[in-house]
Amino acid sequence: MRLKKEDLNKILALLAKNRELFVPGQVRGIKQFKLWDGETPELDGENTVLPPKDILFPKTEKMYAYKTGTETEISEIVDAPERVIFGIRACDMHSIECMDSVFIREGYEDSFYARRRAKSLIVAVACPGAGVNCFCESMGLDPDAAPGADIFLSGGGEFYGVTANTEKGETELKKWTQYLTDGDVPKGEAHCSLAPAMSPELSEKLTGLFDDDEFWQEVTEPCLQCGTCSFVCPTCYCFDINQSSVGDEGVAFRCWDSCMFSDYNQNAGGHNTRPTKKQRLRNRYLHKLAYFNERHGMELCVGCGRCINKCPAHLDIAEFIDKAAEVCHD
Amino acid sequence: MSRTGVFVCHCGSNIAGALDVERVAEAAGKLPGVRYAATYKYMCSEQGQQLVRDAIAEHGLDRIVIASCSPRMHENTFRKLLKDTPVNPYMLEIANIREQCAWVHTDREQATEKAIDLVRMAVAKVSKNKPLHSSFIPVHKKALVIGAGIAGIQAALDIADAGYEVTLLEKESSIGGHMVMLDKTFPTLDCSACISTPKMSEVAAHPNVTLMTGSTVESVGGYVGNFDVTIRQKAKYVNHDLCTGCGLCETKCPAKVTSEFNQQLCTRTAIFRPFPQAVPAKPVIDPDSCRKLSGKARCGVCQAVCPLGAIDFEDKDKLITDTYGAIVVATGYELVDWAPLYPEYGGGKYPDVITGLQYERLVNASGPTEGKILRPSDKSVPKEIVIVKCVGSRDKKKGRAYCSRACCMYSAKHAHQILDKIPDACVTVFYMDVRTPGKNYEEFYDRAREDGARYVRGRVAKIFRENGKLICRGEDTLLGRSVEVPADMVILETAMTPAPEIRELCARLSISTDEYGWVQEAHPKLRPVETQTAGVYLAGTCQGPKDIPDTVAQAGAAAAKVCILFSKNEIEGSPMISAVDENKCCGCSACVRVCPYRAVTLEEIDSREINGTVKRHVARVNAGLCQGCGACAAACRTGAIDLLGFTNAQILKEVDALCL
Amino acid sequence: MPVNEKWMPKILAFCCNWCTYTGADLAGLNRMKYPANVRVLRVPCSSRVSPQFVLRAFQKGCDGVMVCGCHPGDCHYTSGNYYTRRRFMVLKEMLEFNGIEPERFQTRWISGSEAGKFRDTVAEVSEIVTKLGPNTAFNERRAENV
Amino acid sequence: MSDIQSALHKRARALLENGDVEYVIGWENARGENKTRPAFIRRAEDAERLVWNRWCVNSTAKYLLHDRWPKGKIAICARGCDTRAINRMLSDGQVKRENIYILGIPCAGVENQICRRCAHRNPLVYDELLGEPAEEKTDFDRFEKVKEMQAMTLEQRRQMWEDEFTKCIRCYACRNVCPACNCRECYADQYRTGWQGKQFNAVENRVYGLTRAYHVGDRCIECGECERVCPMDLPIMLQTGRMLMECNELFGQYECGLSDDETPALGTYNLNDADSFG
Repeated sequence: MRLKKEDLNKILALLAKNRELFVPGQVRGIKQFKLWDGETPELDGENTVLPPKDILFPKTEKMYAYKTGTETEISEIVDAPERVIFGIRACDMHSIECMDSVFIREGYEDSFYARRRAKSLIVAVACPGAGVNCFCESMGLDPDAAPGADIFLSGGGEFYGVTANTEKGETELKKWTQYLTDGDVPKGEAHCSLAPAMSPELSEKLTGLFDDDEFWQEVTEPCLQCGTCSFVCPTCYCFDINQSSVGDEGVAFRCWDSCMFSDYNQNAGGHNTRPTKKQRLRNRYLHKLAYFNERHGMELCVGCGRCINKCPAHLDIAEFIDKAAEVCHD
Repeated sequence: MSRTGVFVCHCGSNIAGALDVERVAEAAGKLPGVRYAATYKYMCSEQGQQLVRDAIAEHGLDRIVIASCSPRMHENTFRKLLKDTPVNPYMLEIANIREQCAWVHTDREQATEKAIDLVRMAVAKVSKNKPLHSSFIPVHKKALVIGAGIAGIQAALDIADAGYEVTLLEKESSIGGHMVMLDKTFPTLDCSACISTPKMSEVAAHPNVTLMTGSTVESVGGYVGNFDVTIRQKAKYVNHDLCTGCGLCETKCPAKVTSEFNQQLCTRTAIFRPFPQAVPAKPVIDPDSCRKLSGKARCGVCQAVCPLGAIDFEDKDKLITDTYGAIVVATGYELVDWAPLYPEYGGGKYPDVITGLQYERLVNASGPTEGKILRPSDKSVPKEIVIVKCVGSRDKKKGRAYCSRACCMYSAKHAHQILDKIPDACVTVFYMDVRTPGKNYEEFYDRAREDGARYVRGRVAKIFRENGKLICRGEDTLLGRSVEVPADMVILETAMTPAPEIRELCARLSISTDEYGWVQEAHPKLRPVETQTAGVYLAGTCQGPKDIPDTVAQAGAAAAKVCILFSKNEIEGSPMISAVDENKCCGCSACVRVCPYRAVTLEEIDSREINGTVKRHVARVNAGLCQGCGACAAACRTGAIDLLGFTNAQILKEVDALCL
Repeated sequence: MPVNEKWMPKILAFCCNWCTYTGADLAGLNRMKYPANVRVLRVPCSSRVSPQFVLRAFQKGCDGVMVCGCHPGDCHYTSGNYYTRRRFMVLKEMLEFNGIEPERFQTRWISGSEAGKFRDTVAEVSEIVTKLGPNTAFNERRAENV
Repeated sequence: MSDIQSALHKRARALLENGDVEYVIGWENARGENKTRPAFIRRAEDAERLVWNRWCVNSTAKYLLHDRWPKGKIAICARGCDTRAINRMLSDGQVKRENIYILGIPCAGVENQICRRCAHRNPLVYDELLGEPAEEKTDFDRFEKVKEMQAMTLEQRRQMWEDEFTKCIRCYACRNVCPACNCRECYADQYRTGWQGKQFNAVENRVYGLTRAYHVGDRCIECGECERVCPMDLPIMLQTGRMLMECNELFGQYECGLSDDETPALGTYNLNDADSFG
């Protein structure tokens, strides 16, 4: 099925009816997913600076409210309205699959995330391939395909090819019939600008590199241990739970945390299991490219290149992959 | 979770009359961590305190909040109460709902609301209190007195008489200071030597006093009860154990230099005693003026003539270190160097324009003129004498706005002495005011005028030479016309200034001076003989210009303070002082800089880091010096140093609790 | 917060134990009257107050903050209030630069004997803050943020 | 630029060969043009990896804090701003001068916003100078941007700062790159004391922003790194700039990082400080 580009706004109006519609747009000079305000979303150009992760896994998510005093009352906070995420690219879509695997499929189901995920409809769009540091193809993704998305708009020339991958997608598509016409759309030729030598074999070999101190020393030394890479990364899902109380009422919340912070591994007794930045960055790279694979069967890096854009020390995971491949090769 | 008890006091009707104490207690009962809340008519009474003891036992309380009057009133009362209960005395907070709530607000509802807020703040703060224990500092019962003028001598005598060891330092070669230079003292006209020399010999002979002349303080470390002081004793070049003080060497010494003691009026030899009644009565060699020691010639006459071989040209300065429990600063004063300040008075080029101290040496029987008043230029008896007061004092333009306090009285004394010793002398005193604030002072001043001293109200503008006379041109403000008084000799009553190098000494003792260099007392009215550094006291003119009666009174007071300190074997330091968490401290010395008492120092420690044990610097607080002001805690970015009793966590909790 | 009922500002005053707190007690002894919307937090010296405490007070909902201490030169700890003076001359400018009405933050020198000055200062500051209205610029509770 | 680079190669190789230093901190090319990355050269033969060109924007000085107790000496390529950062850390007692060997690089400005307002292009302290001193720039107003901000009304500023700090994602890159932020354990990591909450909300972010401005304000060397690294492009330098401007007005000509034993303005006093309090 096909959709004319001009009708996009009408579709968005449809999607936005009594639902929160998030589209890529500028918020105070930073491109991120924001509530649709009627204008056409910025689908082309660089990917958003902040990933869509914030919608399903917010920076600070209130979980419970409590009231102490003579007796303690606890009430759960439910905040999961109907939502539509429009304009996601292949890499971000895959990151949502990674998060689903973590929060829903493998082991314990996280009710907060599951609730939000169930209530959100995801409409992915073909990637215009304009990223300077993108390498999703090396991570096994197709810029012009989003198997996990409810609805996928491919191509992006004069027409979009519309395909639904899930029942939720199909039911939604029924509302679009008036704008859809038959015919298919040529495959987009967007390609990544980087092609690091990532491969499943490298993923296994990487853990073998664990004790190669000299390699890790050289690769991690410029790191400044800030949390930028984890907070712009679409797949980083670590969080910390804390509470803020005001007198005898309070709220328990979870908020993003980063394994690069020094107090991330701070144990009660003062011991820190990963005190040096070498250990922390090694852990981050190996988690992204090896450990996650062992448990979830896919890498935790989707090749979106956001961490490369924003790293203050100009570290580059793609370059790391090439170096690792070189070392593992011989 | 804390088990806090809240006790709201009625204070009779003082509090209960102005706000609803029951509602405050009821609200307190619902606060987090509060296990018991009650009110009582008089919490500070015996029954009120018993109520607290019972509640602690019955409810197993571990923190107490008393909502009552100001903590400045009864905080200690309730701390003493807690001493004999399982609760540490510092697990206590007081909410001031009387002076700052009940008494100052008219609207009963608002006052109750505020009292509830204040109790909530106290409960929030007490939840973060930690048990604190006093630290005890040993006291070395040995005192150091710096300066052996009348102030230092009196203080040393009093401390020694109280049975404690004293080391009395004097930078000159003899003790006695300025008082021993004087002829008579007002208002009783006692002969100064008759009342000071006995004290000098008494202090020299006192078994508890170690006298060290030619000595200054090189460095001071440590803190109250434990000052490690290094003293530099200048080389004497005369072995005082062998020397009997026969004086043969002084008569043979060829070198002649002006005598500082006699205010440059006569000369002295290189090997000398400053004045006949000097204590110790044995000479020393001044290396700068001695021909042999200054390398000008081979001389060595004194060594040759000395029958006991007491002369030792190889003598060296000695550095002696000892530990003292208390230090008394009694460094006295200097007269201002008036010549550069007053070109209009001749700037020192007229020999017959002399200072008050030079006059004292002229009129003193053991002085250069054996007591006969002879003017320095031609040694003739001056008939017409002018005394000019406030030279350098009370004059911002000349750099000193303060009054030197003693010159009004000693200028009257000078007038009286002149009229007494020179039959038909004529004395004119130029004055701005005559200040006679002591006992029998006014009567003494009247007698001086009755003796014939002419008091002219006005300042001398210029002194110049005219046909053999020194013309003092001034103004007589009472008659409203200028006046010129010819004089054979002019005595300038110059201002008192602090002793030289006082600022360096104070820096070493970490006490401060005011803008002129007078030592800063802890509190001008309530703690005049103490300084901000615990264990360092002061006496006499080092603190500011004053006369001998006040000086001796202060000396006694300083000695009493020392004896109070020495009456205990150890001092109980307040536990509410700063403490450092060495794990968090990065040794940036922000705290070291802001501490007014230099109580925080950077120490090197061995620290286990990731790559093995390394040496690094951390801050360390000296319990004896820290007074608990908390400036360091506010300056520390990491919160590594914190003030116990007012920690960051406590204050943050208090601030949060207020804003509900 | 219903606006019709006369709104009462909540003002926190950090008072140094040796001077201003004593002055406040003296105001009590003399039964002087002043508005009831100031809460005093006792600190040993005004130099104990770190600018972070002031920010904390505004963040947690205070409408006005005062830091009171001895007159420079009379500090019980000799140099405490010299640091206070510098810290809060700079903080006043920083608050204004960040869009918080500078009048909400006052620093005053009140000695142990100036009970009248304490009463007048409290009255003056509470009047200023009442005129300014509730603190919405920097207040976690009122601002409708996450 | 290139003759400095070749001098750098020669000296780095020499230093490493005769073991004077354990390693050399400098810059090396990162993937893609116009991008360099801090380099840590340990072997003499790698000396050629060091580069010096207009893309060397990262500050090298902060890495001295990552190796506070080095076994041997550390050589460090330092432009004017880096030497000010080294002075900053020396004044704060966090680095020992004898542990570092400074290769001074006269810098004519690199691809960084701050270079338009740089008054110290030549290294202030060095063991060697690797080229002719550059000509200093003086045609700028150090507080130009701060004054622009001051011209706005109070309400505009409040709105602007609230918007800016709502963007902040608390990644702490500004703290981790700043030479004045050299504490052993940051207050923001000490959640138990209760200084700083973990929530990501506008007011919590503003408290962090203002607190950090206060912690480094009177020691900031205006190297611009915080603004360069902020992923959300917050104008952080305005905060420390305003404090420096205030210190300048109140306490006389005030610039940091010029010597190795400076006392920060708020860490000292003088008797006749200005005081507009009642």
